[in-house]
Amino acid sequence: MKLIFEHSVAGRRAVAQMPRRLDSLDDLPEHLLRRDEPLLPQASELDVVRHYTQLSQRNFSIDTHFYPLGSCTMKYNPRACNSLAMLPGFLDRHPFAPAVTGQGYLTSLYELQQILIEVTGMAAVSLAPMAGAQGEFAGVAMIRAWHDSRGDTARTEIIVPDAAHGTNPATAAMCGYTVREIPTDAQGNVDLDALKKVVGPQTAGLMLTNPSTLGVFEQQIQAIASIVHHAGGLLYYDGANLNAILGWVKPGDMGFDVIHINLHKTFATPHGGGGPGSGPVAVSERLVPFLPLPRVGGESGHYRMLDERDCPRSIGRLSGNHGNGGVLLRAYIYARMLGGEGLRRVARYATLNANYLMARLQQTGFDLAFPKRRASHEFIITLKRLKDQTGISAMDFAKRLLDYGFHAPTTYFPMLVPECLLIEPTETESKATLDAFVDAMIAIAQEAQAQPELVKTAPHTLPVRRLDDVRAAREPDLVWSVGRECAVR
Amino acid sequence: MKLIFEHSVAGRRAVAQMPRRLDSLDDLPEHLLRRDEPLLPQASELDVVRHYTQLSQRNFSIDTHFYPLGSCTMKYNPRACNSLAMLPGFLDRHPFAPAVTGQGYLTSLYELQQILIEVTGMAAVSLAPMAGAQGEFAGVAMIRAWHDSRGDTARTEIIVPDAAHGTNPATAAMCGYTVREIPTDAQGNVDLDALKKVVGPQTAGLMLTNPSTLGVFEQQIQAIASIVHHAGGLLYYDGANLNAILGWVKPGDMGFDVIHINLHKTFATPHGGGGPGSGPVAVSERLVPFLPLPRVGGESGHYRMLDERDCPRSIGRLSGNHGNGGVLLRAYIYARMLGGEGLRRVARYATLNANYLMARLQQTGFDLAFPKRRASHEFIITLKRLKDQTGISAMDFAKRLLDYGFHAPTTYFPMLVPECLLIEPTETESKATLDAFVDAMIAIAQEAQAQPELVKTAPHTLPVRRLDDVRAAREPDLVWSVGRECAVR
Amino acid sequence: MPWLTAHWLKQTTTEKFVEMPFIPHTPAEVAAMLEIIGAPDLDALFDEIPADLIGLPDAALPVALNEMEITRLMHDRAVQDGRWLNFIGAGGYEHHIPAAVWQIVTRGEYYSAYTPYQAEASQGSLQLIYEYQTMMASLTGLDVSNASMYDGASALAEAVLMAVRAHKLSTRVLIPKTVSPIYRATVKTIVAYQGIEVVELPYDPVTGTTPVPQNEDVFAALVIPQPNFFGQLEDVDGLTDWAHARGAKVIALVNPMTLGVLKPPGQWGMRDVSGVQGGADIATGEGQPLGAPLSSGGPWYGFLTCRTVLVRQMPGRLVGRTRDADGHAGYTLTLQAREQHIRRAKATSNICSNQGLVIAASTVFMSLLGPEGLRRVASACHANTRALTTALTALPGVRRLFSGNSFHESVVQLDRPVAQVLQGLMQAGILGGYDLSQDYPELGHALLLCATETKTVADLTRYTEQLAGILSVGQTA
Amino acid sequence: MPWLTAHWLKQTTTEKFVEMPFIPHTPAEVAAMLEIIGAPDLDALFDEIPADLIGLPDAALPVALNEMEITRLMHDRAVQDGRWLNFIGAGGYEHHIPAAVWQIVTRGEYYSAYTPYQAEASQGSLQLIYEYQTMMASLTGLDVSNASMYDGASALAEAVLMAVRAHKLSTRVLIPKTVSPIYRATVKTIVAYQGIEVVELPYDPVTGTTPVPQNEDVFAALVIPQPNFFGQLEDVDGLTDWAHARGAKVIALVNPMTLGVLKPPGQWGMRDVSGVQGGADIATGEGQPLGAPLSSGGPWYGFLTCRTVLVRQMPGRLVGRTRDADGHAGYTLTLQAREQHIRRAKATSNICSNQGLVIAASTVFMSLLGPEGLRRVASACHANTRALTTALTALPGVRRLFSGNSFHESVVQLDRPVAQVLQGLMQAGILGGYDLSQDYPELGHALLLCATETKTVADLTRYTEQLAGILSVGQTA
Ligand SMILES: Cc1ncc(COP(=O)(O)O)c(C=O)c1O
Ligand SMILES: Cc1ncc(COP(=O)(O)O)c(C=O)c1O
Repeated sequence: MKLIFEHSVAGRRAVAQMPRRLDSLDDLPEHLLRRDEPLLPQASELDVVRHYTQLSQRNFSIDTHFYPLGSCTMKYNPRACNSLAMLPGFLDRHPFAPAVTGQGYLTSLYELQQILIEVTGMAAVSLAPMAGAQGEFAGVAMIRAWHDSRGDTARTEIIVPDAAHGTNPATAAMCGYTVREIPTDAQGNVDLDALKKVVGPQTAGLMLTNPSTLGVFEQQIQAIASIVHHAGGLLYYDGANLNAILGWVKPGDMGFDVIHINLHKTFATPHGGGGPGSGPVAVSERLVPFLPLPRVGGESGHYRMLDERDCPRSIGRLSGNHGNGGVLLRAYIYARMLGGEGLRRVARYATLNANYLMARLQQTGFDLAFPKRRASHEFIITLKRLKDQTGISAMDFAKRLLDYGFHAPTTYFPMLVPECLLIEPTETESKATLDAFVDAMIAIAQEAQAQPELVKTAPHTLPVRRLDDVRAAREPDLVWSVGRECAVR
Repeated sequence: MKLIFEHSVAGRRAVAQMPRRLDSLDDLPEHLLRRDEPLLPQASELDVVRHYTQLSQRNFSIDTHFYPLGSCTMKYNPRACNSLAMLPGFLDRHPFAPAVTGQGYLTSLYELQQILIEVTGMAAVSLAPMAGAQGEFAGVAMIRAWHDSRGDTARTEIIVPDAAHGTNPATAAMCGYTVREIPTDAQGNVDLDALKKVVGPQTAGLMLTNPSTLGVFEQQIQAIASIVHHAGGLLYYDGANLNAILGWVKPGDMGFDVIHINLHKTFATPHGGGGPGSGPVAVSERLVPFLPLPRVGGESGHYRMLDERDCPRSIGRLSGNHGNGGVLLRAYIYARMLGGEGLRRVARYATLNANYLMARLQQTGFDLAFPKRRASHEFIITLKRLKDQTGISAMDFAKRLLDYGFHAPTTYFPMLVPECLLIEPTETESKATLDAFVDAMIAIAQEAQAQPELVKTAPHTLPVRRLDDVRAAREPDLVWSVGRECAVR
Repeated sequence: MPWLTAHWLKQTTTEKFVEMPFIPHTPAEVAAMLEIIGAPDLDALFDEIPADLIGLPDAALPVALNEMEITRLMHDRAVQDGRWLNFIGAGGYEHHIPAAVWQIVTRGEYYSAYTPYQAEASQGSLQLIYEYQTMMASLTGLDVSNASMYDGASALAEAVLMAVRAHKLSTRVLIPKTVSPIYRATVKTIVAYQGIEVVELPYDPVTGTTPVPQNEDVFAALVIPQPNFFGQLEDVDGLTDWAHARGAKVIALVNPMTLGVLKPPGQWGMRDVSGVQGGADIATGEGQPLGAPLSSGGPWYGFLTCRTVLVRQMPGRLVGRTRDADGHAGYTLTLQAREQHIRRAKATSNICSNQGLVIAASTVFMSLLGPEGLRRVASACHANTRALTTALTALPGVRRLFSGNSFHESVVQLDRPVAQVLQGLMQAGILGGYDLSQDYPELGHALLLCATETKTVADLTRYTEQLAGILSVGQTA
Repeated sequence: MPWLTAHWLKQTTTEKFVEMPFIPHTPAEVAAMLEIIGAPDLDALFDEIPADLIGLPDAALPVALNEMEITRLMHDRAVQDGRWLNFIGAGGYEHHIPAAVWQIVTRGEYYSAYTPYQAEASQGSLQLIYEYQTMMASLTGLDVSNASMYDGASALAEAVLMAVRAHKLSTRVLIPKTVSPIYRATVKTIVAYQGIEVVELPYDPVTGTTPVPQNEDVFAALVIPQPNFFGQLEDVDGLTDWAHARGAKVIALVNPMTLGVLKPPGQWGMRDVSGVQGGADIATGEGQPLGAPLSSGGPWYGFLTCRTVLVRQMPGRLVGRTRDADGHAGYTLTLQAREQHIRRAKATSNICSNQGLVIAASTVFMSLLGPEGLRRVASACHANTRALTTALTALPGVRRLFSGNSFHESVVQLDRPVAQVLQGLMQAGILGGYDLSQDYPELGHALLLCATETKTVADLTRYTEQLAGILSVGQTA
């Protein structure tokens, strides 16, 4: 498809969208003003609407496709959450408008805080972090602030299992820590001996996802907690996989001191093609004073944002305002539509779907990464055997799935399982959809034997064929400029 | 694609969308209650959202494609009209709520009435008709009511040119009139001699579109008006083509007594895949008492619906309420965004686009139906020569255009031009789009010579290939029932 | 500009708006286009129009507002129209509409498409209509459905015309007075000039329903409303069998939401009246309860279903399933020989544009509710109206007007003029119902009430308490 | 449930909600699935979890509301938050957002898609981001843009980290006090543990701008806000050249809407300071003015653009254009070796999810406005704020605080505490501005004002009259 710039015609304007005239800037000195014209499209409203409507159809999405992307919890995003969060009363409010003008909004956020406290078993929560990674940052920063507050400044290391998501080590580094990686055992659990070896007085804490990104529940969690706590470290829970245990197991009960929650996963807020997410951070009692700002406090009818004056020991602010408010409203609405029982059902049926899909794929001949384990809300298959036999990689398989109308599972993550597909169906998909997915998997496995080229060169039915990633990185073409049109479909 | 019923699973429910429980109906006698279950889908919310989102992508529309459908005025439907007409304050109001609760709504409608009066040059308007055809009905019924009111009951005929839209004769028949068709001359004008022959004391009126559906302005309109008026008949203006002359020529000035306006054409309200439209009817002074009800009357701050008590001579009501209110709001918003000058520009640029496209097509070898005439906002090409040479019909040509990403022009209407395409680009399309359309027309004309089969069997790239209309009519399959699944793409 | 509101004037400026909203042309393009055309300027394009017909710019029309300005104006107006606690039904019903419904159908692909004449480029709209037809046929218990009429009242008129065409012998149609007065008025307007005689049938003042007539000349059709305008349940079986025994067609006028629980028209009658085919022949009514917002009355839609034998009398569009060149299923408009664009003066109706987008909404709505949802909503409306009626009639000065069964709506009689009471309720933000005394003066101070599933217990209590307050004031005064 | 509001309690019932919103499984399907799994019941699926960890249902959580109930609750709350005439800016700006913007981006295909890791199935999002990158790079006058950061404040922190990584010698960063206090606080939180020293530069109390420092030790970067937090225009050329001459990077902190008329960061400096490359090295700021609603502060987004030489220091996602197997253009995430999912502890940042949908909105917004629209909006904001400032400072007791040029926002000083005046304005439905006295007590009763293009002449008059009234009351008392 053409770029929007290629629809541009000098002098064309979507007039209804601009003030009637150009007000004078006479009072400003020449040298502070812009001389050239920025490269924005000069297009009519119809040009723009048509371009971005057509462009949208070149996406897979939950609303159009099954999207079993492991570690991403691509569940149905209820449409009511969108329309209610976008009511004019919510959209028009300025963040610095006095609290009295926002009791409707603040009440919703306060209640969301309470819901999150209940489901995590923690003492308090801050909704400020704008995604999981920022929640992690806040969490590890609080760990550090806590050690610092106790004068315990010799702790320089964060322990992270090798299966951890990349944000975990990256976060630890941003907080000035050295990362100590520990291996996973054959059953997908943390290698306890290795843990015991690395833990010590230099240990600030350990970051863990449970169920892990291997799709299994870490059964030794209580032992792990006691080892780390015993050494004076704190436990960080990466809540990206909370969907698997929501309402059944509370991270607080497992011994975690601090946790983030990806609302855009477990609480069904949209991923929006990359964001916005929301990563509230919750803590046990001892870390409450350090929570990031702002937080919603006060009482019914008089809620307000707590700031540095209320919470002088806070690690501070993570952004200019209070998190992604519109996302928080969507999560709140979702939680209220599910209620306590509904939230609990999420984990139950997400787990059912994952175990069913795992069983069916195993029964049709796919290799599981952890065949002796229950799936959590997701599971891993490995295509190593197929790769060895046919040369078809996990990536080839994934691309061919697109031709069958299914978004691919997560590929090559976690990195420790070769040729892996991490598959997360979520609770909102039906048995019929899972069965259709199995049919496609079987068909592709057969194609891999019979017509391997077909699979290796997939996809064939999408707006573009397989893209050259190497070229993209080697000759970066990151912005367009006039004269750079090229062949398009 | 599967039907929504094929996603149905007994017992599945979109629970968030229904009351929590089934209230008792104990107080009602058995024999008045339903025993069987209606065939509605039993689906989850995700099933439904996914199905209808995917289904939508199988449509061409203005928002995705150039749609030069003659006589239909497929111009851009501003998105603001949609969102503003759907504000909660407008959506939630009951039609029988007192006028004092609807001054915002009624003010908008009153002002729309005034705008329509201004642009048509008529004395008064009723917004009640729900589409063009209902406007026609109201108009012809008023003609009849007027003759009746004068005791002039011998008038039994309505004169209609052969180029008229089917709704014109159908309407005349619904009002109890006999239709007298008159021919068109070689230049696309009404055959005046023929008119003079059929007009007489039995003539109730004449229905005319100007510019006509042949895409030309009827130049003898003043003569026609005087002939009909002289004979005691009234003149009806089918306003479907008002886009061509909006703000330049007022139907009232041409001598028309009654007129309807298709707001879903000239005033950019969406066609919605078939409707809702809106067909306000406007009249000259003598017909005012007969206007259909309700109408908005009163004065600023105290607008209200006028009813039978206010207008005892009205032809009556055409529907349960007051027209398609939401469509009327959209038209009002559109008119306000254009303003007086903007409304006038519509005709100017619609005419420019049509004449440009006509010139380009003629210059590339297509045959115009009326090569000596200016185009109005639309024009006709005839593919008769091509058909004779290659066997490619206008329908084949139209289907092949779909493959090129253009909606086809209107085919085989008006019926008097053989193998015709009636092409209406509208003012909201850009020169670039028109040029791309010409390129496609040229390419298909070449294909017609070089690979006629390709054109005859088009379309090739759409969700379905050419459909069998004969089979559809011969073995009507109008509703689905369990067990009637069939091969789908 | 005497008709401009003060607000309007405030919103506009006197400055000339020299640019072109929604028109993409630049001056350079215009020049290039004129050159191709061979016209000196834009005015030349109008040179075939008699000069004396061309008017000057209209000074009475306001200047353009940009989107920001019109947005503020319309927000102000929408807020002005406000939020009311509504207990009016009388043909339009407040129901919860799932957020998904209008978010989906206002997608450009549905919203900005035309009538699906080019079938291959319109499979989205066409398949959706086929699904709609299936749902409506099943809901009414009949064989086929068209793709919508303008609204319930005009659809009833078309049903009457259909029945008369089918009957051939008589042009008399019986319509009970328990049919909405506005519907009766609409029918009269639309059938007026086709020589059809509309005979109104009286109702029983005790039950508020239509007794089976004792004697009637030959007639083409009987309209049976269920529930009727008073919310009372008619003896649909008795009336159907009676009409059929006299060779007439039965036109069911129904609220489709209630068909989740009430017997569908296709099953009316058939009580051992030997030799008579049971079931209404045509069903019609207002589709609004199935997903259309109240919106001051529109756009709503009329549905129309019938027996297969009547399909060629059907007005409006029909979608059929067929095959494409590869044998795959596809959808197309069909049986068009009934319609004006083919049959012209001999068409079944002049209808062309219908209410397409609203039935799209309705189809998504019905898909989301399913049979169970429909059943629950209908039952909740019934239960709420019943609870409200019980609570109100416990107040002094309020009594239930009719005996017999009502559904979803009910009529109470007050001890003073309804208009005055409604005025009082409005002070408390309540729209208390529909005043029947204008249309049915014989019923006295009669008020038609409706409490749909949208009303909570607290809402009903609020109404009851407010009414109690109003009535007690009157009593002490 | 002490934290439940009264309203909440009213909305819920004690009845158990036994059905499953958003979960499609029927009992029969569950049984069939368990059989395939070989598990006796659903509980068995949790049998690997230590039993003592499994909790009971949480009684403190409310019961489910259906969509109708939550709709009413949220409508009530949104209405409660009301409509105000807003003159607060201070980092978030009320602009008209074309209706098309959010109607398009909330289409399911954008709204419910994930990060475009599967490029071939995500060309919609990817091409859009490529277009966004192009627009932002051009707007700021720099070479490349990433695909967004969380917001303006956190983006500034990432820009600081980027500059320090690039500089290698120093970890000192200079930030003027004319940068928003909240931005400064955010930077401190985020860079705190990476050994970075943030030095705050004072401002000139007369002009409200940052003087070129006389002397500074070696430092990695200087942040230059334009306009600054007071709405004053900094000497961006002088500051840029000064920093560059000292081997430091320049980080421009800009309101992107103002770049329609103000000199873009890429062109700052370059006044005959021979041998020094002109232009800021990095530009960042809050993207909200380009199409994000105020929404109590989020979701907004931070933009980040830089010179090509710095691209490998860039945090966050980048989209590149490449070719597919047939040689056609296509788009994909690229240079991922900077990111956490590849580089882990050595990544440029831990950011993963960004503000994708908001930049989608922004891209549509910028496409609709184009260069001319942006220019006009920025100019209208400037003209409105100027007009308001002029009108207010004509009142006794109000004076302009700073000399020099301001843009889009301005500071006035009152004769009494700002909080008290704002309270008075609120009585009239006006949010009168941002009270600076908390963050800048040295400025006295200082009020930061902003009147965007959304304000009419009548709005400005209303503010002026209300303020006059409030101030006069004080004076007579
Ligand atoms: C296990 C895990 N942790 C952390 C994250 C980071 O979350 P976010 O993308 O919201 O920053 C993700 C996201 O994919 C994840 O899967
Ligand atoms: C010339 C003409 N007249 C009348 C009509 C009927 O208008 P409507 O479809 O709104 O009933 C049309 C619609 O296509 C038309 O083109």
